[in-house]
Amino acid sequence: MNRFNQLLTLRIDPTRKKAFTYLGKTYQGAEGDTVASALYANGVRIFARSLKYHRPRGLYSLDGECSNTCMEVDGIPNVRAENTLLKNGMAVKAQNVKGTPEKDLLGFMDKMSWAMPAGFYYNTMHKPAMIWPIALKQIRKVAGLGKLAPDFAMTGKYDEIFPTADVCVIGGGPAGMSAALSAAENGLRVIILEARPWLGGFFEYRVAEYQNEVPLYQRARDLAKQVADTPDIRTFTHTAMVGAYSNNLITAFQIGGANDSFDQRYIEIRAQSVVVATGCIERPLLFDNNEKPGVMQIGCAHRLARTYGLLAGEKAVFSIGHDLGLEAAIDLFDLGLKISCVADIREDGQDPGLVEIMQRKKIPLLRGWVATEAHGKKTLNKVTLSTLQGTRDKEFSCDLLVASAGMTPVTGPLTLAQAKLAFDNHTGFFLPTQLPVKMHAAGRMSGLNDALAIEASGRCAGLQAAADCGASVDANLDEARTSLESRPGPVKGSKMVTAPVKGDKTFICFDEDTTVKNIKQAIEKGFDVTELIKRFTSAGTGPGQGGIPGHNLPLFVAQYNADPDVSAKPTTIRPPLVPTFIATYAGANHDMCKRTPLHALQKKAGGVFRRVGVWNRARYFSQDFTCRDEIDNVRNNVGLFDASTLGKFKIWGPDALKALQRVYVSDMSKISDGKIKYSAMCNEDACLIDDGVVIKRGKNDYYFTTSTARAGATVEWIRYHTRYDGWNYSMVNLTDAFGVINLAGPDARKVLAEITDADVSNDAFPYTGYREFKIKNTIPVRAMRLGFVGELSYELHAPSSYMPALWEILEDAGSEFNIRNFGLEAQNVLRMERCHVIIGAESEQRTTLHDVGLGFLWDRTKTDAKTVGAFALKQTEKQAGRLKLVGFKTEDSDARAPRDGSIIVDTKIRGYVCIARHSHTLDEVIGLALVDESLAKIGTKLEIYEDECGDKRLYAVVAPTPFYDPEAKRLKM
Amino acid sequence: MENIKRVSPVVFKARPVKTEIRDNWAVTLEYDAEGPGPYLIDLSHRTRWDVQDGNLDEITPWEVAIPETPGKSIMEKGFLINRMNRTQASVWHLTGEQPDAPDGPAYTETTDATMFVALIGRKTYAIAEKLTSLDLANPAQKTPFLLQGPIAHVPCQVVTLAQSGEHCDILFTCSRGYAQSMVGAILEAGEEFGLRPAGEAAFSKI
Amino acid sequence: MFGKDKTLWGEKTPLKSNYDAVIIGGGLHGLATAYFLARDHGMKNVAVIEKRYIGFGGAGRNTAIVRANQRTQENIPLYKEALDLWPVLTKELDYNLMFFNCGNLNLMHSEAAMSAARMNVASAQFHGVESHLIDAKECKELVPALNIADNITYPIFGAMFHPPGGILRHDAVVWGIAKGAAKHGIHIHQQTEAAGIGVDHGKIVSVDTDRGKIYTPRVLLSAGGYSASLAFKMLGLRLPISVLTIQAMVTQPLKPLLNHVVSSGTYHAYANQTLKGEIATGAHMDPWPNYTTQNTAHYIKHQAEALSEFLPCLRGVKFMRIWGGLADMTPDMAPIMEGNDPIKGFYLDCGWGYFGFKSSAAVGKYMAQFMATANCPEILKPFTRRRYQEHRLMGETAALVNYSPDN
Amino acid sequence: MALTITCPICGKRNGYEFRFGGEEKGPRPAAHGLNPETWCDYVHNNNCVAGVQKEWWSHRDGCGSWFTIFRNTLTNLEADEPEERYEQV
Repeated sequence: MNRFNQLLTLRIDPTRKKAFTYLGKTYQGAEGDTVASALYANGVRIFARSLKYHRPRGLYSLDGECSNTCMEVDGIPNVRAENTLLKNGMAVKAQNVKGTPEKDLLGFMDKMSWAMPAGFYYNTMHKPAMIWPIALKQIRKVAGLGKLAPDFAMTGKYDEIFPTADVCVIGGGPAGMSAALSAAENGLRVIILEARPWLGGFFEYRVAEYQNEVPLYQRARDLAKQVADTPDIRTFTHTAMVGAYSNNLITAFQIGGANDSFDQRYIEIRAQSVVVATGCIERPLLFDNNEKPGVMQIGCAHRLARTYGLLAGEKAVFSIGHDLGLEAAIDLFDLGLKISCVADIREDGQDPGLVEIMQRKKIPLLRGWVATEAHGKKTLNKVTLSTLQGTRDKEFSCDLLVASAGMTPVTGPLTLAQAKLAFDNHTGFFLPTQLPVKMHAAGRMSGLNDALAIEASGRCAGLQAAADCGASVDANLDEARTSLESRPGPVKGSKMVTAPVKGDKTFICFDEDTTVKNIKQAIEKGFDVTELIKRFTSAGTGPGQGGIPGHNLPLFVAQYNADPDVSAKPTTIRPPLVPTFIATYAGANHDMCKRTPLHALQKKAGGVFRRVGVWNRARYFSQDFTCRDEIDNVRNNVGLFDASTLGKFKIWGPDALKALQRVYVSDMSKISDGKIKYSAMCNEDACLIDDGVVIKRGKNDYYFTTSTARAGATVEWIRYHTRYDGWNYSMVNLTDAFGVINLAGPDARKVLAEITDADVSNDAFPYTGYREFKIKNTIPVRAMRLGFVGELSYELHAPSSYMPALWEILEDAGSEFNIRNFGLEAQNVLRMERCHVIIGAESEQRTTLHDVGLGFLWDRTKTDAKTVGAFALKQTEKQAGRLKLVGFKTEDSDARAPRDGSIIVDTKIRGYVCIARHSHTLDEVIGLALVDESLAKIGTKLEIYEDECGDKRLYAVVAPTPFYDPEAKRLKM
Repeated sequence: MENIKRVSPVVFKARPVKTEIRDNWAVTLEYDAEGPGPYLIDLSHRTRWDVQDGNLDEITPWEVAIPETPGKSIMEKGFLINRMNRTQASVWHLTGEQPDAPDGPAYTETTDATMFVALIGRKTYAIAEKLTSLDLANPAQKTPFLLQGPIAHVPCQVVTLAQSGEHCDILFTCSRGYAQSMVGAILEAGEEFGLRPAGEAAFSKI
Repeated sequence: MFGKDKTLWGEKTPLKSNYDAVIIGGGLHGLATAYFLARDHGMKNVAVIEKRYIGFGGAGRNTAIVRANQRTQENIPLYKEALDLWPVLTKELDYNLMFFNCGNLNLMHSEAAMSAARMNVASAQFHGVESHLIDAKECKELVPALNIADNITYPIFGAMFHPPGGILRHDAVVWGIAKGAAKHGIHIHQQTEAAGIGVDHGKIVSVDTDRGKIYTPRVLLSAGGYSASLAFKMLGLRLPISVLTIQAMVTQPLKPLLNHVVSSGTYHAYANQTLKGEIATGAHMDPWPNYTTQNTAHYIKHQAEALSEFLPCLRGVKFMRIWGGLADMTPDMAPIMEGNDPIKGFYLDCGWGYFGFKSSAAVGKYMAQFMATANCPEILKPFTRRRYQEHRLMGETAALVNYSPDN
Repeated sequence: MALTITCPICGKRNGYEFRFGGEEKGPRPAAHGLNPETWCDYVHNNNCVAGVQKEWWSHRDGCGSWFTIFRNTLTNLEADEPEERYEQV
């Protein structure tokens, strides 16, 4: 096919070829081509088959309002060929066809459409019930468009940016550029977003005169140059705006060019003020077979020629309702298109200048006429035109029908920002009744068509936006308003809703194959709201969303209901305004996690890591996940455990104690010097939410620890619960400032004694003691004698930067005692043998402090403290029917341990196993369970029901706790 | 004991060519092939304090007045002091000899609580906007200024030291545990702009 | 089937001044209760009043996942019964609810999560509900698109697999039950707003609407996300509820790719493929109360990040539409159903969060029984709001819920 | 939506930097004289106003302050203090 290669408006470079494959054959396109324009240039007219009826579909618009040209490109389904730039080597396939788009074996479906009225599925295939699963399989198979392989891997780089702007302009046409320039003149940071790869919009492809013999396309380029030369304007082309949220958060995605580091990137803009200058698309003309390949919109035919150098057909008929149709007819005629007839819906009101040129060029014009049917087996070969009332008709053979009912404003960005729409009788548009705060509309959206008016409206909007940012713009704004008022205002829109047809094959939504007849059926069923009609008929729910039916559906509903005021509303537009890859939204997706100061050392030591909340922690130190060796070594020698993730805080000041009293259940005034105090925090339902130790380091100066999970919320929690009190205290989160090593095992003291001059004998540093000293005279440590794992142990808190050194010193000193690492799972078993609770493992939302047996921590006398949870602690103290934490053993020590999470039953569920293991240390099966109070007595037999156990049960007996070292001798040795 | 070292949470893959031991810290002064910038510089060894008091106005760390308004910073005598809120400020020691530890209950040393990096040179704002929606280059703000907010979803204290055109010098701290993730995210974001790790010497130049 | 179209839920009827019961809210719970009042208890003089149109709220905004693998024995039987009711209703209503019995996989991302899931699975099995704990490899066999590698943020350890679950066509359920209710003579009044509830001597006497007063001895408040606000506005009744916006979205339609519902609590995401071929996905709630149903840039991005990790092939699919609905959350993620406390004749069915769809059929049946007999059915007794006063939270969620300031 | 919250320290910021802290209900009541119903009402119950309410927020990812604002739950926008507020009936 011959292409124009000299037009000044071209955006392709015909001299630079790009090869691609389609249906297994290699074709050539030009640089700048979209996939669709390249296919069109190679004679392809049928791009796909429709969803339901497998009707042939072709190029209709160039802006992707429908899925007609959705294709598979390089394995990616549903790619919009009409606005995807062609790249060398692309592999293009058609979708939703059995065979080829030309010869689709499922083409017969079109003949079945009579049998599938709106809501067809709801009323069929469920009787008898057995046929539904079979039908469902078939429905699934025929539904859906593209195919995606489960192992598909998206290639390319996806990035993201979060810029801030004073003014964000959506739309890089003449109005948008004018707005951006006006705003930038006020020294503001401006961002302009344009969906096409270039600025220029409505002017960019047109040769009509702007003024003083300058053509519109030249004006577009002049404006674009001004924009490029303005440093305060940041331009994003090939960037589709997809979301607008309150407070002017705008999202968009950009397709990367040859010099960009990304394939696509997500853009999230925070702007003070926004100008929406998105212009118009065309309102589809409703007539029979209105989506047959060969039927296309004005802009499509016009831009195919002017931008891509392609005449869309040889012989054309136009059925239009806007002067742009006349302008296009004249221009395309000049470029060599034969035009049999131009039917204009409007009886009058055409631009006399354009009418005169048409007369001069002998292009026949029928006023008050419209297309009623497109003919042709697969592609167009004939058109029937008739008067608006359908009283007379004429037929023309042709291979191109340029069809358009008029314009429809792209109000999506405004409605996303919660603007409400109402019908405007003059333009026939649904326009915002009120603009959202700090949002302004400019350009054609209001119905303007005059070039200078469009620019003036852009300047007005840009200045208003500047004023939102505090600029003083009054004088300029007056001038811009005057110049806007001096030009022609909004154009009167064509009133026609549908051509005079029955509508059986008149498609109001292409993507879902919804016809005008289907809409009537829905209304008759009682679905009188457009939103419900949309749901019932699926109109507007396909890949193009409301692009095709958005304007026509409410118009049709109003007409059908004889509602002259058009109170029907368009259905809600939802983001993304342009379908957007999940890869693009995901962007960079950095994995942000925390590592302890000992991460590298533990990794080297063979640690198997797990994500625990925000942290990466070593769970095992061998592939033996029972951790037998790790456990044995703690029990018999000495082990090292990285507890750096514990929350650590400093709280001080005159009212620090009051704050502690508020959140801790114990009486925190009773902390002895050199001692740790173990306590807990509850929520208002007495549920245990945290436990840890508190140390008093000086007057009004405390250091305390929390569980790993609570570290992030602790400051917030304490401040929250004291927010009315006006207390004077300070807090610093030192969680990351200190690493923690738990040195545990009978030989722990020997190891410690080797590396410090401090007296660490049992007398000088007894159980529950707290000391501060230096390791090797250098590393300052805060040392606590605790016993979480049930052995003599020291929790050493040291500055994080010293932790690797401290670890190596300990390993070195401990080597003669067989010191080794132990991980989270070993700790889990060790502490279970001692029956120390882990919050979240032995407690849940229903579990109070009393339920886990820690009620003794609660001090009931400090009522003045208004301790969080105290009221509920009192109320639940003796409450019957709660789940209580118990220890259990199996009767037979050779029995298998029940799996964690098994349930305890009789005729009902009575609780569950929190943890159970075969304890190597004790050589018996032990565990902890939350059980109904009635089963909590020592000696009670528990019936354990495991998943997949069938009729089999495991049995255990409630046993005294702790299991290991009940007299706590080892802790205190 | 001389071989007891303090280590930064930030580890770059680049090869150090000039290092020194300072107060037990292993400090890299220069890396191999640092290039022309922009640079990412680890300053985690630089001493930092949290200052909190009900009467912050009466406290003058090393005789520098803490800025009155939250969000303002001041750079004086080698210290960068950032007013965080009514009762709190952070003090970052940037240049010169290690100062004496301050006296009084208001001070808590937080050097080890955070990682501390500088992002300096051209296009640093372009790098930063890939990681945060905070307006680090707000022309309406007088440098140096402090923002407390998320970078790559991690809460940070960020100070814009200076900005002009494409150049922007940014300092920030976040919880120490995030150091490797954070540095990884920054280097990835900066790759297209030629961002490379640099030693402390590159920071001393600005 | 091809005959002249009849309206689905009756001709528009005038609002009468007397009904035996008035149901506020034309969502699934209200419609189902009306249907069962008529079907099981012969109460046909019943009005359902709906401010917008039926299915406007949660009924039309959820992604229609049904399952019965709840956590506690109070909840499992209720959801099981609801699950069993769908085929029955399809037949009874003569309306294809399009139940796609694809089964649900609830992914687990740690050893601890696997243990927690085992408790759910064992509880389900004990109640005769099919549910299994499967490992990562088995997950991959069921859902080949899953990424079970360990190089993602939260590697997959396994899943709770619940074969009886699946998805329905939510609109079909709304329209089908409305059709059934109307057939029994129930009046469905759309575009009718409840403005007040009349109480006299501790008894319900009337409901004020913008179309006039209705005298009635019984009122059910089942207005989904709006219930708590209405309870306070009309009766001064404060409830332990936070109303949050929950979002969902769909991709462009694809040929069959996901044959099961896949969900992950850790990633805050679920995904399933609708019969139309779209991948429906969602889950996130903004943790602050609002009635906007607005969606957020934050969430669609988060969702893309999550899916990119555990269903990476979806990176090549495009999001097409995102929307929001309201979830009225209670502190224990279990609903509030009660009646005659303290106002005689006042019934309350709310706090369903995002579980309202799955439970609707069974709840309608039992709330109808409650309203018709004034006796609370055994199965509903645990759901009174009085449980919060006694600190007996229900345990539907093991973890503390984090949208409340108290945790 | 893009919720923004105006922190008294840091100014107007992205709402996701903050943590919602509940409806304003007044200071903690003293336990003395409370019964389970009134305590539950303070702790768990909400007005759930569809309109403007006074509520607590904390700038979690920023300065950490707790503060109150007025916000319209129908628009998610911050609002001025309303002249009349719902009071418990």
